[in-house]
Amino acid sequence: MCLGIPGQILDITDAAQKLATVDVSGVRRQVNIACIVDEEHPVESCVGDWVLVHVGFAMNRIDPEEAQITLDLLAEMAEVHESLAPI
Amino acid sequence: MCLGIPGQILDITDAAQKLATVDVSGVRRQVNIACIVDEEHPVESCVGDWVLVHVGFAMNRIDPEEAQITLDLLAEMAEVHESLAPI
Amino acid sequence: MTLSIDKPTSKKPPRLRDKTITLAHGSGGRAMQDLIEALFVQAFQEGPANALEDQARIPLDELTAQGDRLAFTTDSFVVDPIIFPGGDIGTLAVNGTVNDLAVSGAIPRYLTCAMILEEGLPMQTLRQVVASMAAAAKQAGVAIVTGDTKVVPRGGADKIFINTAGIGVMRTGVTPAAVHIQPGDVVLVNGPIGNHGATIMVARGELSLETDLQSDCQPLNGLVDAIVSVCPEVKAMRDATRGGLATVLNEFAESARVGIRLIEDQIPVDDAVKGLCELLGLDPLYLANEGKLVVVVPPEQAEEVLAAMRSHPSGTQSQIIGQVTEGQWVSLKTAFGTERVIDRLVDDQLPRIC
Amino acid sequence: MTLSIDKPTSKKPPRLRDKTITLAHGSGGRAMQDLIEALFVQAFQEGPANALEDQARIPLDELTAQGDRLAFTTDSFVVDPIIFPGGDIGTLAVNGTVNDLAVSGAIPRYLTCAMILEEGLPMQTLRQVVASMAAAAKQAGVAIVTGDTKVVPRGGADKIFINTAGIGVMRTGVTPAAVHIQPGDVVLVNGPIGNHGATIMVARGELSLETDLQSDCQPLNGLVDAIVSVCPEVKAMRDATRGGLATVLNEFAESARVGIRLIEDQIPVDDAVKGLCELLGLDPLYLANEGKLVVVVPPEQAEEVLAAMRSHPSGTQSQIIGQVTEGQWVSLKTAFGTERVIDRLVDDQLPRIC
Amino acid sequence: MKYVQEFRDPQKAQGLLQQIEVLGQQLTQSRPGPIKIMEVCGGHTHSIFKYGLESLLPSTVELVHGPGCPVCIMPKGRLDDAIALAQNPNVILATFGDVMRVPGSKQSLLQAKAEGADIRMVYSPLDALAIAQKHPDREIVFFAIGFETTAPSTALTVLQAERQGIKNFSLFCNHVLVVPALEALLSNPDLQLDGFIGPGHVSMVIGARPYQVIAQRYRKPVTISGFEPLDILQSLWMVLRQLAEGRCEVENQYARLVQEQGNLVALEAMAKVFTVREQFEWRGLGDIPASGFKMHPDYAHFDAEAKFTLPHRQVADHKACACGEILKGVKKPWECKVFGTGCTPEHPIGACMVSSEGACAAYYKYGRAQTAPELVSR
Amino acid sequence: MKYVQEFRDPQKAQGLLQQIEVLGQQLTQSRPGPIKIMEVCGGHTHSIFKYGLESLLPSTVELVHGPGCPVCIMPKGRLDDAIALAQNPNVILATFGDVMRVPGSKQSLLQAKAEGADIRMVYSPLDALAIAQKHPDREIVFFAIGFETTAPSTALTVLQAERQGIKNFSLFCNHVLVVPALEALLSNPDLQLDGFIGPGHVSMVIGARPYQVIAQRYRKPVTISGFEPLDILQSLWMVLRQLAEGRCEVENQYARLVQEQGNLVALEAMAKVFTVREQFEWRGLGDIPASGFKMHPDYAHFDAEAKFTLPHRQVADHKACACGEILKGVKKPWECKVFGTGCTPEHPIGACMVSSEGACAAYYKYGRAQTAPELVSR
Ligand code: SF4
Ligand code: SF4
Ligand SMILES: [Mg+2]
Ligand SMILES: [Mg+2]
Ligand SMILES: [Mg+2]
Ligand SMILES: [Mg+2]
Ligand SMILES: [Mg+2]
Ligand SMILES: [Mg+2]
Ligand SMILES: [Mg+2]
Ligand SMILES: [Mg+2]
Ligand SMILES: [Mg+2]
Ligand SMILES: [Mg+2]
Repeated sequence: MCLGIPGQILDITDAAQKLATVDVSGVRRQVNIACIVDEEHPVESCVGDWVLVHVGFAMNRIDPEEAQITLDLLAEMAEVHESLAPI
Repeated sequence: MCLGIPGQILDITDAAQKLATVDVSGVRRQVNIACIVDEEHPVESCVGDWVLVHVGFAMNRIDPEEAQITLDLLAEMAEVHESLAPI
Repeated sequence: MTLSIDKPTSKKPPRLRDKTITLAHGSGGRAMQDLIEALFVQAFQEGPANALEDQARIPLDELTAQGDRLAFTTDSFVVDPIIFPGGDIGTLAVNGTVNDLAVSGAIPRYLTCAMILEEGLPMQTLRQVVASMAAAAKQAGVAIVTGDTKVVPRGGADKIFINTAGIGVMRTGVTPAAVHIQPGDVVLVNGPIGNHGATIMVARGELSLETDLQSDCQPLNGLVDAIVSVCPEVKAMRDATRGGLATVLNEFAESARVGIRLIEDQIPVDDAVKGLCELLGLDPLYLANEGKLVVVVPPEQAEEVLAAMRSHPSGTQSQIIGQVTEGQWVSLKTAFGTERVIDRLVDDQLPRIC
Repeated sequence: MTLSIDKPTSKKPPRLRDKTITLAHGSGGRAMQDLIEALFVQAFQEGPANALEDQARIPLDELTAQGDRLAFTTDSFVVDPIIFPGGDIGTLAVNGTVNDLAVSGAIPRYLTCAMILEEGLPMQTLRQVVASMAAAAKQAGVAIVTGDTKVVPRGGADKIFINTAGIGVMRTGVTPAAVHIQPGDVVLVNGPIGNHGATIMVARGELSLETDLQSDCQPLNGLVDAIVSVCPEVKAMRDATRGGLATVLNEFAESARVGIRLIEDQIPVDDAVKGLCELLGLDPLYLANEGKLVVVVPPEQAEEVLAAMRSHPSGTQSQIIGQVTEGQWVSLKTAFGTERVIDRLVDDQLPRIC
Repeated sequence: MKYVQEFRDPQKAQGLLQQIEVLGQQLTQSRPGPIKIMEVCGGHTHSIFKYGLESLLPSTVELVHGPGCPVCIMPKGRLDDAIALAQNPNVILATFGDVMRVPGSKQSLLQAKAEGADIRMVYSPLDALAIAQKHPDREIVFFAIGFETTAPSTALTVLQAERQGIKNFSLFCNHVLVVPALEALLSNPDLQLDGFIGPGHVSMVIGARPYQVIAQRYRKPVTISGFEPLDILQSLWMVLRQLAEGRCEVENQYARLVQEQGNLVALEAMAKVFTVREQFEWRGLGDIPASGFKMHPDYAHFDAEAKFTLPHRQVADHKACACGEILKGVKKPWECKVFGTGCTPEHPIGACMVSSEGACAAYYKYGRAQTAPELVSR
Repeated sequence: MKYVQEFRDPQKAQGLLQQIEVLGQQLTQSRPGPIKIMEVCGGHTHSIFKYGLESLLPSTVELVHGPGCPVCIMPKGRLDDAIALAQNPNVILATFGDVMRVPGSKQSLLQAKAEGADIRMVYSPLDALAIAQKHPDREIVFFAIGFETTAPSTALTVLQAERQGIKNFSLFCNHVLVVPALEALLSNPDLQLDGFIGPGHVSMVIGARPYQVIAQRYRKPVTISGFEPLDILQSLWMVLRQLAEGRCEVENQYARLVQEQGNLVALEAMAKVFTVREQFEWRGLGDIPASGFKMHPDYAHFDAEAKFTLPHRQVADHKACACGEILKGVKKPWECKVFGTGCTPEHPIGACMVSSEGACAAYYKYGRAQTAPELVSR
């Protein structure tokens, strides 16, 4: 359920209404960014952020560090596997 | 102005509303016959009458005798003409 | 995607369970394929055996055996109502294109069938129209060999529109064309005019009129065969559809730079068509026909052509209706003995009432 | 009434004063004739010189000089919106039919143009569409030789529908058909898929999306020439329109009773098409194309055909995308190294969101 | 067709034509120019052209085509009002086909319809009422046009709406009256007419009496006429005979349909539902006193002019247009500078080119080959 | 595509697959049958089929496709209600494409649309609100479906409508909740599951905490997972590892998007606009307590169930349909008697055949060739 896709915020189109343009691999749409705005992240600061887009809303910010940790772990597991594989 | 065409009343479709079917050379339509109904001509008596049809109303009854008088006069004038024409 | 209709398939056709047409039937997916196989392929299977390709394929030597030129034509059909006394949009779609081929002197051979359907169309209506097309094609001796189906959202079209394109083979030596018309030539028509136009006007129901009229919709290729066989020199033929007899004759006069003089008394018009015209202030010369042919022949062959036409079932009420003259006008010798111009109309005739 | 579009006329065309299409333009009367002469005849005058008849007439020996069979096809175009990035309904109407002829191995020659117009259509829109058709016909080297114009009341159609039927000559000895496909044959496509379908979805505006995508609409007959010249034995070709690449391959598999195995990594898809598909839960394999060709060739000729395709401007991004197998399924070797079935859809893909 | 075919028999015309020739010669012996008889009614104009009657007449007798086409004389401003009504999204405007092509100041009803206005063509005002019953959520306005022939049908329809309690129906009333228009013409010093062929169907409603003013005050003979070719020729002959005999009377050629007193039911219905306007604008002729109907105050709730706000702008006629002079019989259509060039049935400038009962359209359609081929570029 | 492509790299799967194989073997040594892990979410089911992940797994590990497709579990009665709303001539029903083909008791929304109902597909509830602003004379009802991922968007849209004073907009609220459904499954004695792959996007809203009940009360390990193939394989491995280590915890594979506490703005919006229903009917599963949202009384003026009269009929599922058992993981699609014969995507009997996230549709579309070719007539 709940198709979500990462996109990057290009610009703020309406700060009061918390509306921004998001880009998903060359497809642009106006989305509501209310869910990712808080004291630490004022509207203007969101430009450039990667978010998860769902039904016209940016539902959460993607944490690049956590993503990297996951990828590193997978790379490590793959390497271990490589080294174990029969030559 | 005021295209009118002779038609014959086929039947009464609604005596209260004074509606009848009229036939114009094989084309039938419901018409209002209020204008041709009076004490002398109650609704039912109108069946078979020839009337002048205009915008869905029977506007007047056609007088067969008057029609004949006109035609007779024309025939007479044509005859006189014939008899005068060079042989 | 286009499917050639005459798929040589041994498997049994899918069952069509849908009661109405939905957008799925135009999607290119399985619903569309099922519709095509269950309905169109079944109805039109008379054609030559082609593979399931996007086009029909016809050996050229089969065509060259019948003549030396190809006639190629198209018409879209948007009649409202789609079903009317004497036919339906399917009958029209086949006969209209058969006739456009026939009047060129061609032997009509192959037709396409492209349907634009409105979402929500009852499947039963489509079945009826397709059956009419199949029957009309059989009667005219043509094969419907390829087609196309589109479905547009409700409100995006009015029930069904059909386009048919057709090809036929023009007999060597027979080249009717308006430019060949010369002063002295004789003009014939194959029967009473205006019945189709009058029928449709009444069938729309807006005028609350009733008649026993029927559309004259019929294929004319058989009649053309009869004409051409006695008169291969036939100058021009045209089916008098939209715009009626008057429009065809004006097109002829304009192309050949001649005049045409009609005799009102000789133009056959059925009583109910006359009645409708009187009631609404219309002129039957401009009413549409779907099975009427205007033929122009050299004067010395007029009687023989008339006889040939009258002995064909589609021409029993044929008449010589006028003659080609010098000049530039189509004119009418009225029943009252006077003369008037029969011009082209700008537009459809509107009822003239008050 | 149908007017052959290529009227040899010395008189100057009438001036079109109307700003919008009215029912008069479909009446068969002077308003219609003026429209046809001022717009269609002017735009499409490239055709052979025929008289003002209801059908085009084409010498058969001109056709037999090019091949031995006629290819005959039709498609109606109902795209919404009628004007979109990369083309309009006119461009589509010409290229669609050119392509259906070309993929049979035919040399596309003559097209019809039948328009159904909605009352109230701006004349300027019609002019633009007609100009696009003329330009597309010129680019593809075909002549639009006959046509038809109908006007339906406002609300009775959606702006413009166009039907084109086409004939072409099939080169002797070249007979691509799905039934010829055999296990081992190689499948190619001439570039990235889904651009047309994605463009139209975005252009409708309902999803409030924006991209720089353009329709891939283009004539493919030149590319087919290039393919056929190096590989007259080409097994099958088809343009992947409604239903997309997946549907064509399923049709192939079904006709030839074979399987087809695609390699996901080798199927070209533009980034924005990928983005749209991820956003809406769509599969680019089912998106429509209007300038994409699927070709199946014997394995030993695959590289040569690929090279020929890549050196043609319409095929610079061509790819070998898979191979024909025994079996009955179209399947995909995913980028993840697994295999899955690529079935036909019932219907158009709908956005899958929640 | 009974009562039609008999009156189209060319054999019977010969005697009439000969008499017309004799009378024409006799009447023009002592004066310059032909005898000019105006057929008032557009229906007559239509028949005259359809049957080519002018070609049968001697040069001593000329027909002048009068203002009796209710479509031709409809001013642009009223058409603009009708279009404005139709453009109201809640309104369905119903009207006769006749008026659909008449150009208003910017467009015709047909063009407004093409651009989205909901306009329905009907055969009868009763059909408009039926639309109102079918669409209770919409306002149906019947654009009522026509002379006294048509006005009773509209009136009877309103009375029926009243009886049935139909509230979403109203009239945009543009009915016009024949005699006041003739009086306006006759008061014009330019006018040189010798007599009138009177409108048969109007007279079937109003009777023969109202024309007495023409015969008595303006000293012009009138013959009320039917619409078939023999009717018209006979009426023409009757007018000429009056002239020859020095009489100025109202005669009735159309006795099969027209009675002295008219149709009482029709007259009563009109009297109930309508009242005479102080003045009404006629295209080409300007304001004419007491020449049209408006809704009677008792029926104000059926008056579209009361129910809706209308632009009510007066719009000048095109300055090249000679419609007014043609309607007065002062000019022939081909004497208009733009006839057949700037003004054609395709792109009419004046209303006379629109209705096939308009003199310009009739000449364009039926008369050109004979009368003025050199004026018309094909 | 950043954050997508990296997680689809097949090279990186090799280590995971090997670990899964090792763990699967280890875990099944001392018990009959494979380890059964349910992916709750339809999005996961879709990915599993799209990437063919099942074919990569050892026979010791089996995926069970759970009830996490909001379309598949929508009961017929609720669809009938939505169709009834759409058939109201003054209503425009807006909804996501997902639900358009689902069969109600008589027809689907797509069929109702073909027969004239005004139904618009939208990408966002905000687009439905825009339709309401564009058509002030119509009532726009948003047919709101989806789990906690989607519910905040709907709630935020209602809050915006409230701010903007839009009165012709309402919700037909059918939002459902994941954890109550899982609890209902887990209380079923039939069920034989060893662990869960938790829904990543729902968790992005509600956080990881609500799954504690599963781990603690029902003693099943849970791993919240992303949707790319590597995410799913990693999560599967994480669940197996918990099993192997005898742990029952809620782990989070999708840390790049899911935080322990969820999204506070989203949670607050839902809490304002919605309130939990006493129970909600799930197709195939029956009534589940506290498993759906209805409108909060403060927002009753946006509640289509209050604004309109609805049939509200409960409609039994087709008796041949094994959807319920499939959603519970008790049966595989091809074990349904009508799979691929009476029930196809063309003519679906059960909802699992409609949505491409439904297990039956997914098997039909992607899985047949491998799993059950003999069951399907072509
Ligand atoms: S020709 Fe046209 S402009 Fe001239 S008077 Fe007649 S209607 Fe008016
Ligand atoms: S195959 Fe159809 S009927 Fe059977 S369980 Fe699946 S959805 Fe239900
Ligand atoms: Mg194709
Ligand atoms: Mg085609
Ligand atoms: Mg097609
Ligand atoms: Mg035709
Ligand atoms: Mg024709
Ligand atoms: Mg044609
Ligand atoms: Mg045509
Ligand atoms: Mg095509
Ligand atoms: Mg209106
Ligand atoms: Mg509705």
